[in-house]
Amino acid sequence: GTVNLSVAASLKEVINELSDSFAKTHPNLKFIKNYGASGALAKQIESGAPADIFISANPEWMDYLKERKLIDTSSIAIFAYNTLVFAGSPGKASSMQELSRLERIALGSPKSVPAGEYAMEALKKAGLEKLLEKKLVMARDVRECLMYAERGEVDGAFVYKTDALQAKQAKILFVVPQGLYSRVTYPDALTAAGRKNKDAAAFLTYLHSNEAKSVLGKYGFSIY
Amino acid sequence: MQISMTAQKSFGAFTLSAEFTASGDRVGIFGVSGSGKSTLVSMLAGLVEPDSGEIILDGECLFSSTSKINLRPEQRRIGMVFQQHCLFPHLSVSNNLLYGFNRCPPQFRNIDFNMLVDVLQLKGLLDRGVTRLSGGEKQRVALGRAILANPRLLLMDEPLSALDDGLRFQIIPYLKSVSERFGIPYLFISHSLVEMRLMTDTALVFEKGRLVEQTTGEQLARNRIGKSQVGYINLLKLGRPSPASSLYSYPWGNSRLLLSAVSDNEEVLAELSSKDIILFKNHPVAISARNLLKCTVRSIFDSRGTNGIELDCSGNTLISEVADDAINELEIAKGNTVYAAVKASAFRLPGFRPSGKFIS
Amino acid sequence: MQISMTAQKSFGAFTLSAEFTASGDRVGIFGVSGSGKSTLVSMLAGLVEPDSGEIILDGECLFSSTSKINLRPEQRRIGMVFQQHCLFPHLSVSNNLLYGFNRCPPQFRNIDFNMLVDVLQLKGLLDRGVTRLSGGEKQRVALGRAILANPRLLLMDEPLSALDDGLRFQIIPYLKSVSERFGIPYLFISHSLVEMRLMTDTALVFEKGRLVEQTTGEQLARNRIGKSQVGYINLLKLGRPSPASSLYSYPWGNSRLLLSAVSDNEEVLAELSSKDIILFKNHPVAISARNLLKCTVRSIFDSRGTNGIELDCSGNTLISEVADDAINELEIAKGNTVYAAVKASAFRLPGFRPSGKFIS
Amino acid sequence: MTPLSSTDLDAIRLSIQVAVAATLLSLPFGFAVAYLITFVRFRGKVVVEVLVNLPLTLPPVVVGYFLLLLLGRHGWLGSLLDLAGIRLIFTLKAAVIASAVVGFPLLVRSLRIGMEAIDPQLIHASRTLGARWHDTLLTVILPLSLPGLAAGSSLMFARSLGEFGATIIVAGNIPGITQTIPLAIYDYAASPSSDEMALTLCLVSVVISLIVLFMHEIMAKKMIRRD
Amino acid sequence: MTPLSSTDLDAIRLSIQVAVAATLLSLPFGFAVAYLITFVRFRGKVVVEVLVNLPLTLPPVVVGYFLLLLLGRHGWLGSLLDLAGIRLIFTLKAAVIASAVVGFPLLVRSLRIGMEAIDPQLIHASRTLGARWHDTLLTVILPLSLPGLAAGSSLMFARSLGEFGATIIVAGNIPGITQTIPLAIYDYAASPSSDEMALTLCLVSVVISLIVLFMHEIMAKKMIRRD
Ligand SMILES: Nc1ncnc2c1ncn2[C@@H]1O[C@H](COP(=O)(O)OP(=O)(O)OP(=O)(O)O)[C@@H](O)[C@H]1O
Ligand SMILES: Nc1ncnc2c1ncn2[C@@H]1O[C@H](COP(=O)(O)OP(=O)(O)OP(=O)(O)O)[C@@H](O)[C@H]1O
Ligand code: MOO
Ligand SMILES: [Mg+2]
Ligand SMILES: [Mg+2]
Repeated sequence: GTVNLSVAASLKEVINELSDSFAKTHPNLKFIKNYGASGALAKQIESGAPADIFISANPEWMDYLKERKLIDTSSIAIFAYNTLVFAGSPGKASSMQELSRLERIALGSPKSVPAGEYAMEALKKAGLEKLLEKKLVMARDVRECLMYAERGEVDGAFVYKTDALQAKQAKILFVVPQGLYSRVTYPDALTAAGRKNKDAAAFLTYLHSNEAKSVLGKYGFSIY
Repeated sequence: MQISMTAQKSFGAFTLSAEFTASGDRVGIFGVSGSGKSTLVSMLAGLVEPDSGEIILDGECLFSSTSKINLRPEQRRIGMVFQQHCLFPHLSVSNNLLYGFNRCPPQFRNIDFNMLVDVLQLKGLLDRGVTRLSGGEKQRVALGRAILANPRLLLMDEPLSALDDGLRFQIIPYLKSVSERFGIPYLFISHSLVEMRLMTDTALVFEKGRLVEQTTGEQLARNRIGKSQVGYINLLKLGRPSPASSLYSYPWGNSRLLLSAVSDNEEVLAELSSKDIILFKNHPVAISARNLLKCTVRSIFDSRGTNGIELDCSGNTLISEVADDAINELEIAKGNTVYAAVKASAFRLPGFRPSGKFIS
Repeated sequence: MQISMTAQKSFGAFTLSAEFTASGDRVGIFGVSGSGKSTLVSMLAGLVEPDSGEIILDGECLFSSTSKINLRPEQRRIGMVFQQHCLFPHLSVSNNLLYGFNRCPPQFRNIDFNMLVDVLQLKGLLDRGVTRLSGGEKQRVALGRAILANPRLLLMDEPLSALDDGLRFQIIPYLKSVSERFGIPYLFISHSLVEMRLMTDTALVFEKGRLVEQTTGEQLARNRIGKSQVGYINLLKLGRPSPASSLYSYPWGNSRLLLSAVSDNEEVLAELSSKDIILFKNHPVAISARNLLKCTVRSIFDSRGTNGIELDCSGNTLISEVADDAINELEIAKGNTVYAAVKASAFRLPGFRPSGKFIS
Repeated sequence: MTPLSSTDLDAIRLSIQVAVAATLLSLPFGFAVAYLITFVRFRGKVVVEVLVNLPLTLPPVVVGYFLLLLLGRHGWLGSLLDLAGIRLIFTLKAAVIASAVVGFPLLVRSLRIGMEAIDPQLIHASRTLGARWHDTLLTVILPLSLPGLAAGSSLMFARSLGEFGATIIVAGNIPGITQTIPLAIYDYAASPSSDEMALTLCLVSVVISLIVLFMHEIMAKKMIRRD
Repeated sequence: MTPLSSTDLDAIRLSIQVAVAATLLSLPFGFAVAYLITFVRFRGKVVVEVLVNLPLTLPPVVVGYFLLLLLGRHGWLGSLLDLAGIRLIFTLKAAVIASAVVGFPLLVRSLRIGMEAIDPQLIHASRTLGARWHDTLLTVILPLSLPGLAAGSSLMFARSLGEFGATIIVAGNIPGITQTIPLAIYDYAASPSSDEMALTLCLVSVVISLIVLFMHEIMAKKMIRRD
């Protein structure tokens, strides 16, 4: 059979690895993978795009589909967690408070990028919002944030730990205290259409196996 | 053909009011530059919409502002030779020529392509793109294209202006024979009175957008005796010539004429200007003119400074132009006898191409 | 002006080889349609690059394939009246006219705009866009545009073909006077032998891309006696006329001539075709021709079927065309006396517009 | 330079397929619309102009969303197609439609510039020679618009090769099935380690579009005989 | 319909600024390049054509990325500008440049179609009347290319209004400073709750581009006097 995946782009490497190893034990199984922004994925599913499993980068879009009865509600679970970090050239800053010394800081556009929303939340809680207002550069996604930091266009960027680990130039300067922002969760679920797909259910189960958890760990995600 | 037009068209200060009824298959349109000739034929073809009025061709209404009739150009089957050629730049000469031919109903596709190409001297050019032609070549293609479509009326807007006389006088008889044979009436615009006399029977004279004169080609020319620098052109129907020493003797009605030019045709129409006929009271002696005709004065009509004398020469008609004084001196009066002298070289044979390849 | 050209240009099967040296300020180019006239002037103007050869104008090399010289058109200061007008469609009539004027060095901006507009009858059209002109109006704008630029050489490619005679014979004397006054030599292409006679001194005759004859305009016309249907045109310098009953008497050298046309000018050049002169051995009586001139035969030159007779009429020269037989009959021989009869209406005054607004 | 993987080769193939199909599909419509706007007077011309230019003004992503609404299972066109058993979303057909819609205004504009330059007297001439409007359209207007057509379709082709925003939304980003070159580039650019692959694909894209550009120019020059 | 917020109004203003500036900035360059390609024979014409068409073929994101490489603090142009104290990245100027680069091929193409339709005899005529090449350029070629220019610049303007991919990379998405309409739409569309605002902004964008389209068409018709 085939399993259609709609997965948030930031999970591309993880899911590629997991689907490959799952396919090894299920030789007749074919994965059709679609990576994109969570919102676009949700809209596509709503429009009837073939998807058996949906993994979102935030609960909001999962809820959106749930409300429209396009998700097998019973299958919703947390696939992984991520951590917000601040990455940049070494030595620029080592804590939230030192950010005020910087000239330019990149973060995902809070309205459209979950990572940016979390970063903004943290800045507000830390009382730095007004202070840094003129220094913030809103990027399209986490990847662009990191690219700015890598190329030195900004002094540093709020990104996920998983992204920061892939960086060449930029280093994680500090981890944003979890107290400053809500947890970054990646919910997964079978879609209404995927409910009857046995292979999809099997793969979803596999995604919560220990083998999967160790792969997640390898890429920097946390599982609890 | 019967055209009845009562159409107005204004461009700013200029207003063309075309109000006339014309019948006959060969109609000429005269007028100085800017008098509205091109606008008139464009309205007939359906390319320019009159502001108001009516156009009726052979009983069919082509345009009427009151009945809101306006036939589309392709419904009118009126062919047009444009003043500025308007060839299709993306087609070869032969595809331009055949454009209308291929679109006309099969029963009308009867004009001989090869003969047309021959007369227009386009043989070597058929595969050439029309953008790579000389000015005169373009004009000939435009003419051929319109003829091959065998329209029910052909409008020609100065179709011969870029051609040398040799070509021109080869094309004119061809045009006339095609028109007669296939029943294509035409409207012909030209600045040349000779072309007009040769090509048309009826003439409409426009001036500043208004019809000032409607007449036969014959009458038009007569009216212009004294006004024109060319004079009235007598057209003489001559038979097949026989050589006569260094000249050629042509039958003309009951008499014969000596001409210096030769023609191969069964019948030719020779031109003779009224200015080239000199009258004598008595038979002159030792005169260089090779033709001396004894004539009777049929009528005299005058116009400023000169007089037109209509002569009867053994049943043929000739018109000569004579000064006032000469009338008295020669005692020219209706019924009197005079001798008319004409040089052998004074005749002009249309379509005649002298051995020299180049002529005026 | 001195042009020396040895240039070749091939278009597929057609090859123009322009090899000649011409001097004089008024050069004509003859040739049937497609003989290479437009190509020739385009090479002179720098618009068509010759395949090989050399073009030298007044000692300056404009093009040379061996020395790799090829002056750009704007460096040549050679004006051109295009066969297809080529007006700037985005400019008004006056801006078209002034385009070259505004670009010529200030010291050369001396051609009177208003007079030009007057002669070309463009007054009411100055603000109009050139796409909204009649065919003849476009041609006049093209002519005016080139003249106003006051070029050092003016090339005119059939500049009068779309004009009526009235306009044509008003423009010709103007063109000649502008050329003389401002020292603008010109090359003139036309199919009309009369236009050529009036406009040019030297004539180059092309045929299928090759120069077949180079001659003076005078000689060209003489050579064509008998070949041409118009005949040789005598040009007579006449003085100011005085009325003589219904005609006008003009001084001509030591004698006088009676013409039916009147002119306002101090001096006019009248045309008289060699075919309009009839010769008598003895003085004829009661003849309608108003002019009888006693002449001496100066020389006889022949050409197929007709002969040119050069006559001395009280010091003036006239050429008459006569059939072979007449030579014997009238005993025409060098030194003999003959009488030449010419009708008052046989003369043609260039630039003369009869009271009727419309002429042939 | 890293060698191309099999999904890269797939992406190249798919991109060419999409660009060719989108261009060919649009040509007749583009020509018809350009003709209507240039030569025909009719009510609601404004509406047509608005619709044609819409995809240009809007960000491609938005165009993608609108297409998703239209062609999706609940969209008014999509639901009809669903009844006929046709599914467009997440297929290559959707990618073709996305490219066609985004490139359409470019095609129409180019054609219009070409058509407006046609001497109206030539159209008149064909009419007096008996050609009806559709005949004139095919034998005069079409051949004389070829330069505009060639320019427009090469613009369209190039634009299709670069189309990303609308495609990813209606066709998804499924390697081997709907992943075209831009989507593959997007994927590569996501991880800092595969920048080079992204560059390689960019190069491929540029080379393809250049080949097409030149082919078009040669075609256009051959097709019309002018000096 | 939800009323527009102040950042939305900012986005509208910024979008217009960017589109106008990008169009005006590109016009002289576009005209020069189109002229070179159409009328001048020179070595390396192919290279110019490649460069001009590049931004069309590549996904806008990639164009943005290249611009960042070029104009960024460490890019070879950016570092020079940095010395002169000029910073482009994350400013409205960068948005203008992004729009200009992405729309440039459209402008040049349109101009070329218009220029290629000019009768070469008219250029010849102006030369024989003493006009040097730059004179002919200004007094014959320019006015006769106006239809192409109007079409090209309205295409460019519309494209600028919709430009998203390249802009967001070089200019950032900073509300009130560099956030243009497409970026604002993107933000709205990304959250399920603000779909409507996205639609409103789309509408604004369409209306603006239509106004410009019609202005251009009227202009073009007035500027050339033809029947
Ligand atoms: N671009 C071209 N390609 C091929 N042949 C050409 C081209 N231009 C002109 N010719 C040919 O060259 C010959 C000379 O053309 P040209 O225009 O010089 O003639 P012309 O003497 O001016 O004739 P016309 O009196 O008809 O204007 C013609 O036979 C024409 O067909
Ligand atoms: N589109 C137009 N707008 C304004 N005036 C025009 C337009 N077309 C023609 N005219 C004017 O109308 C008059 C008649 O033009 P038309 O072309 O019918 O003249 P014509 O008799 O054919 O002259 P020609 O012998 O010079 O070709 C002219 O004075 C011309 O200037
Ligand atoms: O999965 Mo995303 O790329 O942050 O929406
Ligand atoms: Mg006319
Ligand atoms: Mg010519």
